[in-house]
Amino acid sequence: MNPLPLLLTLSSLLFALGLLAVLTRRNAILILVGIELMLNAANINFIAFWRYGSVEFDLTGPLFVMFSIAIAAAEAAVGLAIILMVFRHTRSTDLNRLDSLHG
Amino acid sequence: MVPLLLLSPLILLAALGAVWKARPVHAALLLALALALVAVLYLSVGAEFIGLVQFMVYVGGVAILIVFALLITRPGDEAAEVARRPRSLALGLVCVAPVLGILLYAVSKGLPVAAFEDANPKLPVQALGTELFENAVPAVLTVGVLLTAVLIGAALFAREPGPKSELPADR
Amino acid sequence: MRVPALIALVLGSFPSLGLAATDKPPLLTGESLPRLPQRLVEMALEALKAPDWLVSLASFATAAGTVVAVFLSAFALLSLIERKTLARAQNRLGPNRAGIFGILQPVADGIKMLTKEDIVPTKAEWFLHLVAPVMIVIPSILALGVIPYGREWLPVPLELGLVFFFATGTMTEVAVFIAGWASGSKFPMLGAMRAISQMISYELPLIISALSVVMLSGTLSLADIVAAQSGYHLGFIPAWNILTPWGFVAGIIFLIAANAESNRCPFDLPEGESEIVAGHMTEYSGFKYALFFMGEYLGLFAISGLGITLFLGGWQAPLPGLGFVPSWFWFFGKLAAIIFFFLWVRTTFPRVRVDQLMRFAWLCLIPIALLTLPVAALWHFTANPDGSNGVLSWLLCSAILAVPFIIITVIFNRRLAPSLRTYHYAE
Amino acid sequence: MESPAPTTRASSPPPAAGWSLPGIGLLKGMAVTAVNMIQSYYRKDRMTTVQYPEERAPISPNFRNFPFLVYDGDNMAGLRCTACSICEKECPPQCIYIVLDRDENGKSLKRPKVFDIDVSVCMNCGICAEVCPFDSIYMDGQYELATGDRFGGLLFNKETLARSTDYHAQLRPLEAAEVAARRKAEEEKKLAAQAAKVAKAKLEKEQKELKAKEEQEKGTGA
Repeated sequence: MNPLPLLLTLSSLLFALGLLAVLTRRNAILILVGIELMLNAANINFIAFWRYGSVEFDLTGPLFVMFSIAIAAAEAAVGLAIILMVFRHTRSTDLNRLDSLHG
Repeated sequence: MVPLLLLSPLILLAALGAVWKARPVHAALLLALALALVAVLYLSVGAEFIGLVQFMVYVGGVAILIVFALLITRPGDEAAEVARRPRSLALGLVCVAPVLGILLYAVSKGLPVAAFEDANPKLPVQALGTELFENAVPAVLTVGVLLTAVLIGAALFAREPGPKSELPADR
Repeated sequence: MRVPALIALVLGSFPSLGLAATDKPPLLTGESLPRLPQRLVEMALEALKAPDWLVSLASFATAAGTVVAVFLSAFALLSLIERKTLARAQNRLGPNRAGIFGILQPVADGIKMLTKEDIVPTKAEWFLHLVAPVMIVIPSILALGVIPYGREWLPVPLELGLVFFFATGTMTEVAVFIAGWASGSKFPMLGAMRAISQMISYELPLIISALSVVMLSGTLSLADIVAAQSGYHLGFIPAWNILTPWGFVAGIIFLIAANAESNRCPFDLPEGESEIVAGHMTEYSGFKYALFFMGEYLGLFAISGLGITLFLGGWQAPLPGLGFVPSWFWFFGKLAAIIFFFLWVRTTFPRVRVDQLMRFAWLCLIPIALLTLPVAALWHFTANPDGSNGVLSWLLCSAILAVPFIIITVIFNRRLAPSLRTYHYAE
Repeated sequence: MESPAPTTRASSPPPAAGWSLPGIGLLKGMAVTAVNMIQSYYRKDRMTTVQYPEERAPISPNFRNFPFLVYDGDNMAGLRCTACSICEKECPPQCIYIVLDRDENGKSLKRPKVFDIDVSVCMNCGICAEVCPFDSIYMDGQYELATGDRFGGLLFNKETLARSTDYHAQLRPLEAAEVAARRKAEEEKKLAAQAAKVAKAKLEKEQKELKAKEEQEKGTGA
């Protein structure tokens, strides 16, 4: 049996969980947690299609994952730096309180 | 196949915990666990280099960064988080369900028909390196520039502002 | 599905672990002595007509057990030697009561640790509090598994040995954080914060200095890196990486970063006794506390072993014509020398401040480590066709690497020269 | 990154002139520890450690620890203490407990029936030794007092506290000699005074007798 459907289902569920976290959490840092989960779901897809896909001797999947990991690290660093900056101004990481541009 | 069957529920449980736990540090640690299990998944499907890099970057880097940020900032009110969970969860599920439905429908319907059992059983690291530094050089250089910019930018962002440039807090 | 087959399947799906021992060395030579237990177990099981998966599993377990046993005894010995050496440097005698020369002191310490009460603070999260010490030990043992100790003695021949080593090292950070946070007390938390920031900062120079070796060896496998350092220049100078300009600088950076990475003096801020009781270990007692120490010392062995593999030629003999000595003897000789150097450093230097620690890593070690990468490339491209390097190449590489040293000297003498400090509250 | 202007005092030496390489100080420090390490194996004067239970460092004559009682002669009968209770009253942590010994008529025998010191309370101040007018209580040099019984074992009674004058002389020769000389002088003075008194009484008696005789003779004569 080909494990591809299993891996794809796993990544779909992981993506859904990440999305749920992004939508329901108020803490900005925990929203980053959700984003990391969604990125990983995408990475699993890349690896799954590379490993069990239909193209032999191809490295596109792992290459994309490498770049994705590098960019995810950059994204986490910048995101957390911004959150720290915001925290320094408002003493809170609750996104619902960041409404000073609300008009 | 067997490791995948064993790992998938574990990954999902850890991710569920990361989404569900009200205490932020627990959520972050469960995220680290989920990412580490994904790394093990990569190891088990033969992409060892990717798995080890995933472990180094996500568990050693991103998860620790998140945990650190959680410690520096003030945690929110856990009780309030739990109290408003039913409402937010219902709303979130309403939004997530269609997405998940579409994804699962696509998985069930759109699989490539002529899938190989083992297209690429093992990741050749040498070939990956050659690919990276011969065909994908522009991308590598771009990522390098990006990471350098991020390093400097994050350092500047997170720097403690001097006593004069302190802006008045708006609350 | 039956359980044994399941185990075999799970283990077999990690192809790089190389479970099946392919080579069969002769039983009783000095070279293959450390593999004797493994071979004996294999032979016994084969004589009993055991299934293949059981043979390979048992062989693997015995190989791992040998390494763990060797390094646990080395840990016990080091805990005594460290106390004796420190005592001698401070003109004391050191432990000398338990057994002759205090040789039974580790046993006594072990019994004491084992029989102590295991206290879990009320505010601690008991599960994470329990997990942390175990998580500290595991990566150190995993890392010890991929180091080539001798020509015949490499417990797990991993193709990506170096990446594996650093990947396991990151687990320590998570464990330290869990230990600090789960204790539910402020000193462990502060200690964990210090430890993590220090480990992340010093991991960068550690990895970058190892990268130059990877660049010139063209492999991530530790066994191949050792093989690349075989041979002798001019017939007697070993072709180790430390004896090249870039390798010398990278080796020193690696040494400093390894010292900081294993939280040893003068970089022992995370557990500085006089500042924060015992850092992340404050709320631990009994055997859990002993596990922290074990993890720390096993990590020290692992990282020293990696340094030897990368820069000091691994198990290669220091002079030609010494081939009759088993190769693992040279490895452990070098390990003892490095560990003694760490002890010497520990007994000499006072602890640095946190800001000094960070500034040293980010403004001094990382730029110089980055400089070794292009210099290593230059070394590679100015080499003669036979692989050796001419005088010009030596001079050029040394000159480039001397630049940061000159800059540091100027800064040291001009700006950072300690202007006489006056302590306003001292009078 | 200019460091703030150093506020050097006039007396402090000027900064060392000339250039030095970074790291030289580190190497110097390591040389110092190496010399220490090596010399500790063959230089006796470096190793001042004393192997405690087998050998002991000599204690200073001024070392003082918990108090003890002195007796003259060979046994407890010569205890100098008169149970005057001055030390009991002066003791800051009040660790001394004294009961005066009396005979069946209730008359003071000028010796203690009970003399207890709780050394777990005693703070080694030495005030009792300072105030004692009878040279009876002194500070001890004994420091191995560990006991398994933390209540009874640390409550010293008259018998455990008593030491001979020889012990005192051995422990603190100077002080003991001075005390002995003073006591001897006092004793002699007392003896002399007694002798004088006796002589005086004898003289008076003789005179009285003489007088009586004279009167008798007078009476008979009359």
